[in-house]
Amino acid sequence: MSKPKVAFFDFTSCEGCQLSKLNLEDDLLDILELVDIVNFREAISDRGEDYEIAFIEGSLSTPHCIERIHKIRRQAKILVALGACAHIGGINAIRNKMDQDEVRETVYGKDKYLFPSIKAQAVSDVVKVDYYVPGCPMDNQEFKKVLSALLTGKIPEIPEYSVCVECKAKENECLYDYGIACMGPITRAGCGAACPSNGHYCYGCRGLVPDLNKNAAKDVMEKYKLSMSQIKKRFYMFNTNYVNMEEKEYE
Amino acid sequence: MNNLSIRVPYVTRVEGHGNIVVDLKEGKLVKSVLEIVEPPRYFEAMMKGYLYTDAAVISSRICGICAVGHQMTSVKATEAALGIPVTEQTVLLRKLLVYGATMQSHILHIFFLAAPDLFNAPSVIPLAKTHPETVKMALRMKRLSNDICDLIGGRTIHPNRVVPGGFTKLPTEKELLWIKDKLENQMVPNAKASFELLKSLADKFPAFQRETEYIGLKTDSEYAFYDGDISSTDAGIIPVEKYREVTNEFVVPHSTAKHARHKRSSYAVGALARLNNNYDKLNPLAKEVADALGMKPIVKNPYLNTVAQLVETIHVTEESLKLIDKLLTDGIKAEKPIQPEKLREGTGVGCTEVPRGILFHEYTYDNRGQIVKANCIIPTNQNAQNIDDDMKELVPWMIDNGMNKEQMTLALEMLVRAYDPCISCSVHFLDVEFKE
Amino acid sequence: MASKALPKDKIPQAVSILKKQYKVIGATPKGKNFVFKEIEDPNEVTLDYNTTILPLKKFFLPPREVIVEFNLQSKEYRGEDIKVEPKVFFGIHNYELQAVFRLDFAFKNGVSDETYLKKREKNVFIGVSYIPDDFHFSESVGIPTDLKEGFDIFLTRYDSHYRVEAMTEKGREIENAWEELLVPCDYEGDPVVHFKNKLKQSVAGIREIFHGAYNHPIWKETARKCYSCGTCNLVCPTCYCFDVSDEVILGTDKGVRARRWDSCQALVFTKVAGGDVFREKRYDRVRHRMSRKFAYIMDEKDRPFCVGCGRCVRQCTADINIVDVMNALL
Amino acid sequence: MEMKNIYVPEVADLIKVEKMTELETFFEVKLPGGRDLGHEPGQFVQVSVFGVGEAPISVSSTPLKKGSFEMVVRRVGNVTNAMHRLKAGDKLGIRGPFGHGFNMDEFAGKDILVIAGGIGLVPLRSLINTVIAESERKKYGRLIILYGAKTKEEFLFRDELGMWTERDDIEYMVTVDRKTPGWEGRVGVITTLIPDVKLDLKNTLAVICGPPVMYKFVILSLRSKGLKDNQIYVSLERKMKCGVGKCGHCQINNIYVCQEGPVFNYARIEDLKEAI
Ligand SMILES: Cc1cc2nc3c(=O)[nH]c(=O)nc-3n(C[C@H](O)[C@H](O)[C@H](O)COP(=O)(O)OP(=O)(O)OC[C@H]3O[C@@H](n4cnc5c(N)ncnc54)[C@H](O)[C@@H]3O)c2cc1C
Ligand code: SF4
Ligand code: SF4
Ligand code: SF4
Repeated sequence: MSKPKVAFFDFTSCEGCQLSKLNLEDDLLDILELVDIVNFREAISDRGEDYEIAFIEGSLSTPHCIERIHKIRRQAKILVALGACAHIGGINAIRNKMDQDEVRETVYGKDKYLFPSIKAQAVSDVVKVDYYVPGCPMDNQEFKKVLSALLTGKIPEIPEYSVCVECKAKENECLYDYGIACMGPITRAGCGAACPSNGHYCYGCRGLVPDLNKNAAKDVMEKYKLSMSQIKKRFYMFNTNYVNMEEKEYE
Repeated sequence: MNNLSIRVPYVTRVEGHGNIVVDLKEGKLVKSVLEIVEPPRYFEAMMKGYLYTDAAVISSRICGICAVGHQMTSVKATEAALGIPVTEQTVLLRKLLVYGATMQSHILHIFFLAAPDLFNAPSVIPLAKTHPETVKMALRMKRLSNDICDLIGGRTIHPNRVVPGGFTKLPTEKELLWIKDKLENQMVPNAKASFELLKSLADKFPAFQRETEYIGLKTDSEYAFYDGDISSTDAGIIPVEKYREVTNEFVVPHSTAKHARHKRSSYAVGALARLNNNYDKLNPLAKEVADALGMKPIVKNPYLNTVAQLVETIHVTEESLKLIDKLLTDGIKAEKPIQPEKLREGTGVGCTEVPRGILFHEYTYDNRGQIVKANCIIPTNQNAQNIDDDMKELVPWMIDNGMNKEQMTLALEMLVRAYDPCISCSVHFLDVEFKE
Repeated sequence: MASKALPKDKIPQAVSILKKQYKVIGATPKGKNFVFKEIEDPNEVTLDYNTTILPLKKFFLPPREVIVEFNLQSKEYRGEDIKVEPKVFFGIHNYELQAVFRLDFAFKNGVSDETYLKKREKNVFIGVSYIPDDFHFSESVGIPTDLKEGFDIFLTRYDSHYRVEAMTEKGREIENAWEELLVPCDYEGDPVVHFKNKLKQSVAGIREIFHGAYNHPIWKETARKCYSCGTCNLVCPTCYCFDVSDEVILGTDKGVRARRWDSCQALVFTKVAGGDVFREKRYDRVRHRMSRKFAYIMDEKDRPFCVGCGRCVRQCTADINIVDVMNALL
Repeated sequence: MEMKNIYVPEVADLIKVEKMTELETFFEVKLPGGRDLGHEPGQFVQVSVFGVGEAPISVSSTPLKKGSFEMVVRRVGNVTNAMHRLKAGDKLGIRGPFGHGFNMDEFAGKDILVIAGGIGLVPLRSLINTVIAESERKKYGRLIILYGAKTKEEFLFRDELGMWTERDDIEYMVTVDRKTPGWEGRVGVITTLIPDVKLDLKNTLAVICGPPVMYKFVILSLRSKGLKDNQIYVSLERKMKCGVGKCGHCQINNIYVCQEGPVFNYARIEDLKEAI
């Protein structure tokens, strides 16, 4: 069997996901045995266009990004979104829910009208995405799992339960015990509760659980002394495109 | 050579998107720039309204490669603004984290981004076949530096233990001992081997030189990374709070990243700039290596930034060992992050040497601990004009040295890579419209 | 035989003696909380704790556990070799052991699960009495604080001593090994304790009440507060549902089939390939969890699968209290 | 005491693989040494594909068939996709048989009404082929089969369907949800077949298997015909991870489908709110 040709493309992002792959030191050489990397701008100079699997990082935030992603989608048989920016828009999307005029003014001052900008979008907002490796940064162990699933013809699965499940399994002390509001209860697991395990509240970088109970989450966070405006900010930090805190939800 | 046009779209093996554009018409250089075409990021606007506890979480995402540096600078700015003290142990651990991050970034750059040029390879992948031992060694060194970041910062990319006032979780003494053992028995010998390797390849770096101003942090006690004053090879010492007098950011039409200038038309930051300012504070082995590689200040060849990175890698290895000894002698104390006594309005500047150079964050907070204003000045912005200025002299120099177009293109790419530019960082703030 | 007592300051020594023969597992502090772990330093064990974050089930049904190994090349499936070492569980509250018995029942009933049951061999339990906190409600589910069923030795707490009662052969052996630490006991009877968290009535008839309460409004009311994080399942000493998945080790022919604690509160729990979800509404899931404890599964003595440890109450960030929910039904 | 790890599959040989429709493939499996599976109609096995996972699959052949057993699998997810890539000669893992199938003694002397929707025919085929076997046929009364599929392209076991039409000891009716070219027969959901069936109400047992939505309507219509709840058997599908009553996924109220089911007498589960 010939090695599948894979390509990595990065859009608007911090490139942490690129680095995350390079941080797979122990497995890097094994991976190179299994796939043929034809395009990976950060690490290699070759630029092949005959890839089968395209890994996309970063959110789409300029008209040029949109053009480029369509082109990639036409070529790729399988398209995988890597990391929060590509998966859900991520941190780049914070500005989407802000007053766009104000955003531009902060940046351009009086020249703000010169620069029309488009909202930061997840890849799936523009083209069909086959699979995801969520997270900011994406977890390279999960990337490895997804890659190995693709290579063995499996559908890579990502958890649909909450970060608390993994956090409890690790027997961490819950941050709520210390009065710290954590997004773990409503965030999709898969990172092994990376942040709470290190004593930091989860900020929801893997996206929200599929059946979000927004009102319950809001009530709990309010009890833990976050103001309503800060609760919104928390939700919008990574998940702007996927939750609207302006409206109430009924079951 | 009278007419020449060089275009390198999306320079590879650098972090972020940049194009090299060189146009020579009738013997006259009409254009020689690094176009920075990374999409805009808008961080300063996005941070507005966020709580002081969130500032480092967000600003870390300016750059995944320099995440440790951004977090460090961010928490320092917040601490300065809100008057949050930190303990000695916190400072020691933060330094250790900064050193781990410096090692990992430098190793990545030296072996994975820069070395392929020295071996005439398009990437590290073929090197894995032709020079397996070297690649494996580099992977081991990188793994170890990542492990340091993991054990101190929680993870390497976007660490999750660094908060204003301290760390949310501390390494154990056992973990520190493990790091110590690995640094002594693995990193030091591997770094020495890397030195031999680089020495044997030294003639592959173009012998180009250009005078410029070198800016970096400086302190009396050590080779400055975590703390200090701004130091310039042209102008001496400037306090960090006055950073705007140094950076003077300005806009150029070919770049989504702002440029900067101080005393001259441009200045340089990064490993070479630090070395030029801190040479006398190098640890013994690092100094030995620096001398053997001819890295005595002031080194004016920009290509040697890569060599300066190796010197620094060795220096921070030695420095980390000292830190660990101190931490182990004192014993790890179970400290929780220090909370601000009372939220108050305030402005603070944080400054750290990150692998690519000096980094500034400045925040203004309201009395509820929410960000009113943020400003981040990134090393690559500060280097951008210097790269353009280098290119302007490099092109005629290359023509004089009888290089062909192919050689010239490679030398230009190598120049850009030598700066180890971090382009996604540099466009955290959009200045001009994205252009093809 | 007059009863003996173990002075509180002799606890570390008592543990040291146990460690000569056994792996000792006991509660130790973790921040503000407690966890069960293998005791390395006899001084780290405590008998003064409310509950641990996770119950004892983690030793018999670990959060993630390989159940089968396979090889793609040789086309083999093999069971994991389970080594059993003698273990003493030191300073265990009675509801905790009762929960282990419920799990034993679940893993023996019908088909016997060797992977679980193997780890239940060679276990010795040393109980300790406790003072209920705001969350415990064991008494309400038929586990009064003086229930000593199943322990090899039981330590009853007094001001400066623990009264030692050996109840099995193993227990007597340990009591003998402690001989030189023990002093004559002046204390008689069990201290009276009060539970703040209480069911309105005994569990006896609760099953029937449940059957009539399928459409009770409390389910929807509770579901409005619950965000299905699953914490209550994970920390419950009698929740044992698990998910199973296969993982191939990249670049090799080897792989494992592992099981992992699952939560019936998550939407995916009943989701099948076609997309059908059999408990789609959050209130269906809330009702399922509580019904499972009190009405759906009972052990051989018809006792409920809730032991009143209060973990799900303490650790629910949404402050859902199963006792309040039950009381609304009663 | 020697205990057996109940999760370890036995490695078996695939001796025949045949594509049946766009989505369904037929598999014939031989256990080591040609040992019989020893199942009753309606039971299922847990099938493992190396490196992929495990899924519950009904046994589709009659226990009377010796030396091997048969399955039909619809491609919907990881394990089932992977099964579709297997060829005769490949190996797979088998655990089981599990659960409770049809107690054939109860069916003795009775008229049997089989109602199958789509892939629901797969487990019922085991029952049908047991009833119509030469040695067995006279033990049972009438055999009425109602079969519904989305379109005629989705019919399973076409050879056998043809044979059912021909045999006069089988009353066979079939319908499709949607007419496609070449279909001359009935169009409509499966419940539309029921009014035409004449039943000896006292002596009939009905069995139902199909997609989750089907049960409610079929049961209503059987009841309105006069069948009692205890004369109706259903075979239910739920998510399953272990097959041995531990993992909790298949629980319907207080019962485990993998233990008490998948075949249930409807009277038994009628008051289980989550069942149908
Ligand atoms: C008793 C019983 C008998 C069955 N008989 C057949 C049959 O004869 N032919 C056939 O094609 N299908 C049958 N199914 C359905 C079949 O089990 C699922 O289609 C299959 O599990 C999907 O697995 P997958 O890995 O391909 O899909 P995925 O979506 O990847 O499933 C992942 C896991 O979820 C569980 N799961 C998902 N869907 C189902 C489901 N519908 N039922 C039970 N567990 C599920 C399984 O444990 C599976 O391994 C039966 C199901 C049950 C419960
Ligand atoms: S710390 Fe966060 S993720 Fe962990 S249990 Fe608490 S709420 Fe859940
Ligand atoms: S704990 Fe939360 S924020 Fe941290 S990596 Fe996991 S999902 Fe992201
Ligand atoms: S712990 Fe509380 S919020 Fe979480 S699932 Fe259980 S009841 Fe709901």
